[in-house]
Amino acid sequence: MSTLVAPKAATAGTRQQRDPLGRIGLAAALLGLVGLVAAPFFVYPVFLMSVLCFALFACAFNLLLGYAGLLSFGHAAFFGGAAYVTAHAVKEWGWEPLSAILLGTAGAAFLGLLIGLLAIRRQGIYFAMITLALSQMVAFIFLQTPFTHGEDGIQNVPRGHLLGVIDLNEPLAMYFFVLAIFVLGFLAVWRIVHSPYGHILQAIRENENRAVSLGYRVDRYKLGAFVMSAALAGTAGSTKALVTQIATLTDVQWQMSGEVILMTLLGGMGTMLGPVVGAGLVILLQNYLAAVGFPVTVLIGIIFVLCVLLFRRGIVGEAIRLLKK
Amino acid sequence: AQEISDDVVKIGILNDQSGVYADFGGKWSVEAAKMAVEDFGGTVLGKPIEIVDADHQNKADIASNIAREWYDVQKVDAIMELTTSSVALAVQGLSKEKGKIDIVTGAASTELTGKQCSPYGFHWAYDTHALAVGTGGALVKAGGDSWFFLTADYAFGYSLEQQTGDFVKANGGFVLGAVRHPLATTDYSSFLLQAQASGAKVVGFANAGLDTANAIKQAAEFGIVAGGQQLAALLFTLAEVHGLGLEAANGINLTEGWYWDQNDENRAFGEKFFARTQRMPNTIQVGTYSAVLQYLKAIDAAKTDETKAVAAKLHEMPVSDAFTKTGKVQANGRMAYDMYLFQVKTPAESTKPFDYFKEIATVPAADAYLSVEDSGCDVSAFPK
Amino acid sequence: MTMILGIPLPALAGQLLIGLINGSFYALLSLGLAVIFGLLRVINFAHGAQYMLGAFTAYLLLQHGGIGFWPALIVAPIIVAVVSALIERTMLSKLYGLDPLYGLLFTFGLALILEGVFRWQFGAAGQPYAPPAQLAGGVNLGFMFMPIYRGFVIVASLAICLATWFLIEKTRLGAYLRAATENAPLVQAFGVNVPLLLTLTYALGAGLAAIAGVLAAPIYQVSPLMGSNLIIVVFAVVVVGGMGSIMGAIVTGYMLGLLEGLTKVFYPEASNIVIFAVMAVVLLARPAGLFGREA
Amino acid sequence: MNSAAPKPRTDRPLLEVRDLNGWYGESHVLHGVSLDLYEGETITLVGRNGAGKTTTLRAIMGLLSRREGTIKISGRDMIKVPVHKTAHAGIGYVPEERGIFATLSVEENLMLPPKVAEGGISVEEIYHLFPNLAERRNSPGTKLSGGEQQMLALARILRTGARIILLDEPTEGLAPVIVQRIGDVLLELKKKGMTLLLVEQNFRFARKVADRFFLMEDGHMLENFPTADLDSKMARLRQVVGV
Amino acid sequence: MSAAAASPAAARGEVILSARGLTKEFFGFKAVSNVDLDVRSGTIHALIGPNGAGKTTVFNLLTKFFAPTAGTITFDGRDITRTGPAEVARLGLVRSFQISAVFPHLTVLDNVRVALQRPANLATQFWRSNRLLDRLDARAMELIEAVNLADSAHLQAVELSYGRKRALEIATTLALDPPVMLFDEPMAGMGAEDIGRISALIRRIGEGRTILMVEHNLSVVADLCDEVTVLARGEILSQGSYATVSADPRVKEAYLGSEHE
Ligand SMILES: Nc1ncnc2c1ncn2[C@@H]1O[C@H](COP(=O)(O)OP(=O)(O)OP(=O)(O)O)[C@@H](O)[C@H]1O
Ligand SMILES: Nc1ncnc2c1ncn2[C@@H]1O[C@H](COP(=O)(O)OP(=O)(O)OP(=O)(O)O)[C@@H](O)[C@H]1O
Ligand SMILES: [Mg+2]
Ligand SMILES: [Mg+2]
Repeated sequence: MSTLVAPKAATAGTRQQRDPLGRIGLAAALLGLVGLVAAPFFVYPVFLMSVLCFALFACAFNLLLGYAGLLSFGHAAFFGGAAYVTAHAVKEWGWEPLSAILLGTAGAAFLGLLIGLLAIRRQGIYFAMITLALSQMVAFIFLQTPFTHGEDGIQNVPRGHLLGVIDLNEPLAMYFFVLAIFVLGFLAVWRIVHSPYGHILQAIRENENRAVSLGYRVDRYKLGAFVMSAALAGTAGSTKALVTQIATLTDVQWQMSGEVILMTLLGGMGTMLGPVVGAGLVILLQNYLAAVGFPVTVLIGIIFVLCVLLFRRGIVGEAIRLLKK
Repeated sequence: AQEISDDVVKIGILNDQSGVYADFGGKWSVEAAKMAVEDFGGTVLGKPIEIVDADHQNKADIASNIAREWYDVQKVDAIMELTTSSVALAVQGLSKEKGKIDIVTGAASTELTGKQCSPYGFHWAYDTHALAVGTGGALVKAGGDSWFFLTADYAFGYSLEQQTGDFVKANGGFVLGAVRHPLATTDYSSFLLQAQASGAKVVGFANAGLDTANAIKQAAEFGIVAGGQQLAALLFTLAEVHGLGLEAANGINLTEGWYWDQNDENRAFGEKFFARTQRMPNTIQVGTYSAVLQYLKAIDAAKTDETKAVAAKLHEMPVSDAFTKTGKVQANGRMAYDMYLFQVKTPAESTKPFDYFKEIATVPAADAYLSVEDSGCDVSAFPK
Repeated sequence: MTMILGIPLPALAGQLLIGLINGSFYALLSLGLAVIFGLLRVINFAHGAQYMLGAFTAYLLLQHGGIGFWPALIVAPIIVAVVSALIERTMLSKLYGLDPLYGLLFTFGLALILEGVFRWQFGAAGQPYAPPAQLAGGVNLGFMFMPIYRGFVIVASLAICLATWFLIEKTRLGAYLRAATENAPLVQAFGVNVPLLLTLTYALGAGLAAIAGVLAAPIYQVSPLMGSNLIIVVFAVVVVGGMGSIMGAIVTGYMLGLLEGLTKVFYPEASNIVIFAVMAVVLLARPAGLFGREA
Repeated sequence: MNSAAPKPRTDRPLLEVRDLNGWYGESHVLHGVSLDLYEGETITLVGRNGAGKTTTLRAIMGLLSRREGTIKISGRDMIKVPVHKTAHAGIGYVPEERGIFATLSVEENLMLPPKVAEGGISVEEIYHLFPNLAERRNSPGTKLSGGEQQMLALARILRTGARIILLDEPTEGLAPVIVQRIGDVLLELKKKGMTLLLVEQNFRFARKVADRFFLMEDGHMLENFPTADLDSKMARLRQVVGV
Repeated sequence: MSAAAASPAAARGEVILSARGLTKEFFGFKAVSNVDLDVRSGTIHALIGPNGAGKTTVFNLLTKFFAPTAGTITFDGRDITRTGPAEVARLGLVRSFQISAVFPHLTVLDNVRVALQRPANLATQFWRSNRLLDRLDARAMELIEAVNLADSAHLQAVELSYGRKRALEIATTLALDPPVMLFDEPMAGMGAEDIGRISALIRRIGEGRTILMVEHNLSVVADLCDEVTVLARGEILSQGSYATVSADPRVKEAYLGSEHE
């Protein structure tokens, strides 16, 4: 009861590559990738790009929740903070887009270090609340700082030329740029989760005291995971700033932290593909339900309720369970 | 040659339909837009007219995604309403880039026709400057010469406070102080006590929506008006007075561009709208009606829906419809027209449903809006 | 005139009193949340919606049934409690024993639905609700004008808080509840009807939120949005007080109300994050909150 | 005691388990377990770690997600009875992991289980039996040492007046003096006509209190025999339990 | 055992772990008061005493899971009174828990591998594949067989019965191969068969290592331990060989009871 994480979530099998489920997962990922490469020719690219950004955000968040067992309720600070930094660097300082994204990522990692140092000293719900509190303060600072332009946000952020050559105003160029970032981020998460370090993270999540008694300095492991997750969330936010060409307060407020939790749970926490599917679904709902004339929030609410009652492990989690049978 | 792209004129109404600003325009604006299409005759240059709408949930990125998709995939020709400034600025920026027309009726920021103006962007209905002139300027003349502001700690709050304060001072009044509250505060009693203690003759609410409604309700509770101070709500509409009830709202001063009980023509329009929606429209909703109608008239006049031609017509044609008889579009895209300072009636003065306002003063178009020179919009950069 | 930090003393007294009144709402709301969290381990995100529901039920009772404030103060919370009990029985109860995240997600979805439906039906600007005639008007306390109704709110909330605290900390029923939180199957094996107990608890928590809602209706606009921003602040109050501590939630509610009141005078922009700042400091210094038992 | 080992009986058992099957989620753990327990009798389940002893007790209490078979108390079928009504048939359970509540004080823990029948031991008697508990009555339950928690778990069931008590390894982790005291307490209870179902690894202790032994292996009940036969069964026991 | 223990400086027979004036109070309740304890290198040392005597608390103090209210602790010549729990484990002082502490949703094999990772320097690499860990499998299986869990190696730890979880915990502790091990009631909940097996195992690993254990099973204590310390009400009651201690009338009264032969 005291842990914040569904027990069965992540037994990210150390031998996953060898078991049939691992192979199905790999096949699904490859198929997904092929789909993503082909998608912009059929689906509206800007929509796809938003999905990819949020999917990366959710993957980063899932690294922390699904594999390290830490529920952060403040990830918007990293996502939105990085979006502001990148938007400002591109728009006001005329930075090249890739370096601006790296700057945003670095900023988020630094913020993650600061918040993480304080937060990892606590566990469970207290951890969630500290991250919430600190991210609220970050949001307040962003509200008060002039460079963010209050609720108007940083508008009309230019996409610029990648490395000074590739024109990112070309939708397809931008799309493949975003896809590349997403794939790299996804692989990074995958590598971290399926590494010796990831194995220790899981052990810490399972029984922190025992891990300590075995000589692991658990705080450092948790901090490491926190900073990596923050950095990747930052990458996602920075990329989003270029995709939608705006950075606003919505990106740093707690509702955004809530949204990423929902995406992750909806897709299936502790699974690699879950956050991607969850993010896709939420963004799809927000954008396409906007025009049905029925309150979007009600529909989203109904979906969450049904999901929790019927597909508790999330969409991908349930699929895995069915396959295991 | 008469020419309509894709053989249909599609107008998108993008606004908040479920959030804090849902009462400003919301789904009722969509209804108003449909009325405009009907009043225009249902077709333009022989081609059908279609209204699409979406709820942007007050998120600029969702709004801009929808707008992009509308332009790129759905072949929408123009987007209107655009509640809240972050959304309006984002979509106007996008429309400019895509060479499309947008007409803002739902946002207040003067930036839209100032630094961030667009050759194809238009601002109907109201803006912070007009509200400031109306409420600030006219009230001072009526004797309310010392002010205290309750301001939302947001950009629109600041500009409302600052612009109103300027008019107060310009008309010989004083600003005694201001307190800035976070957005979505529910309890205003502390701020109201501060306002009371300041001894100002007028307490100005430089906030919006539910925030203003709560502040006004509590002002009544703490006997602010009974204590001799006047209330001025800088951004407040009929819909919200309706929600608040006259018991709490009476005596408030506010500026609007349109009121249903002003004359026969307005009454007729109001009645027609009421029959469809069970409520009387406010400035924003009628503004959207007017924007749609004027856009169709411009297409008709330009004999095409090509952006530059239509924008040119919009700039040059006067506006005269159910919304206003005095409208002129400035070079920066601002539609300037006469606005009015109203005071909310007491329950005793109100004789019928939605009978809420009495007119205090007219704010002439020339005063209400910033001139092109003062607006900060570089019109010389517009393509000819 | 005596001045403290540049504020005249009487004005300060007024501000403190106002802070206390707001604290009453925090106390009532955090109490219900603490009951539900402490005993069900459910982070009840629908708490704000249940508060709103309380206010709206009172409003609708008046509009359509002509039922006034006093009866509504009893009837509306009961209606909300019954509805919540049904929701608990049919849906929420399926999630016990799972990770608390699922309860959170479920109640979050519930809140979205409830608020969305009301917003759709009633718009965002809200509806008026007048204070009961007996409590209309105000008295001049010398340093401030005090609406009588607000005085009533302080008294009512104190009474309700103490009664709830007694029920949970000092009665056998409370002991069952606390034990069931830790190990429901075992308590059930002892012969206690735990599912029923949990349903009653949820209903109690929701009822408390609804009472707060009815009490708030004459002060704030009865609006679908009235609860949505509150929940997160109130949750912070519960955490600062110490999760699972009923007394902690009550005392902290009042204290943070006061503190927020003072912030509104000295640094108003920060008045809605001061509680988070306090929370961060408290949790770092005292992990289990001010009144929490250290695990 | 042992000399009074019962002859084959013809009366109806107080607790009768027939062909009980039990599952944890998907895994089938109990395979057709049967046992009977007569009024005033004490029996002990023995078997290797993982044989299914605990699971048998949990199944009787209704704490498994899925169980099938027959469980009768005084002839009344309990399979369909909801969990919270089981105890009211006069049955009490002392779980293996003790189940002391951290948020309740020692005294609250003690007072927690509702009385299911008259004739339970009074609180004073309990404090007399277990002075450690009296001393620490106001501390949070889980701040007791392991052994103290075990005493508390037993004591609180004695209060309820249950006629049948299921005890899962009650001497685990207890000091020899306490084991001795618990043995005495159980003998005392037997004298009062209490019926006990014990799971125990400590043979020395079990032999002192039990009338019959039931042997389990891999979720099956192998056989049962009276305590008097214990010595002659030693070879068999060594094979199944490895004594 | 294959891997050699990191050999501490203290030679066999010298004091390797010692506490002076060790005291722990919980809100005014003295659980441990003024305990002086010396554990000699290469011995198996038992800590026994009635329930609630403070044995587990002493363990928690020695391994730094609790900070002492007063007193000092020295390990292998160095003062560890202020050192953190993970540091102490890294120095080679490793414990097991009285209430089982396994990683419930990892398999038995993975449980043991977690312990093996740190000594093998395979714990912080987040950029490498976890296939690297496969090389720990042989050693892990060896340990798992030693505690008779081979048939459950691929079960999740939650699915084990109580007694088998205890066995897993011992295997995990052994995996670190530390010079000093603290076992809190290793035999509790185990069947007769396993008691014999684990006793033998402890005796075997006791060669060349130091072991401090809490145990209520006196035949095990009598059989295994070189030195016995009896704790009662937080204080040391008696100390010496099992024979000496068990003959002490105070120990008989407080702990052994009248029936003890
Ligand atoms: N929660 C669980 N999920 C899955 N399997 C379980 C669970 N608990 C126990 N088992 C399995 O059920 C079987 C019987 O376990 P049980 O706890 O009844 O054994 P036991 O005889 O009480 O052993 P011990 O003496 O070690 O307590 C074992 O094989 C065990 O692995
Ligand atoms: N965290 C704590 N807070 C308060 N009291 C505690 C705490 N931990 C232990 N105690 C008390 O200190 C005393 C010693 O406990 P400890 O667990 O060390 O006993 P023990 O000798 O290990 O007993 P056992 O053999 O039963 O395990 C007990 O009375 C216990 O209630
Ligand atoms: Mg067992
Ligand atoms: Mg102990």
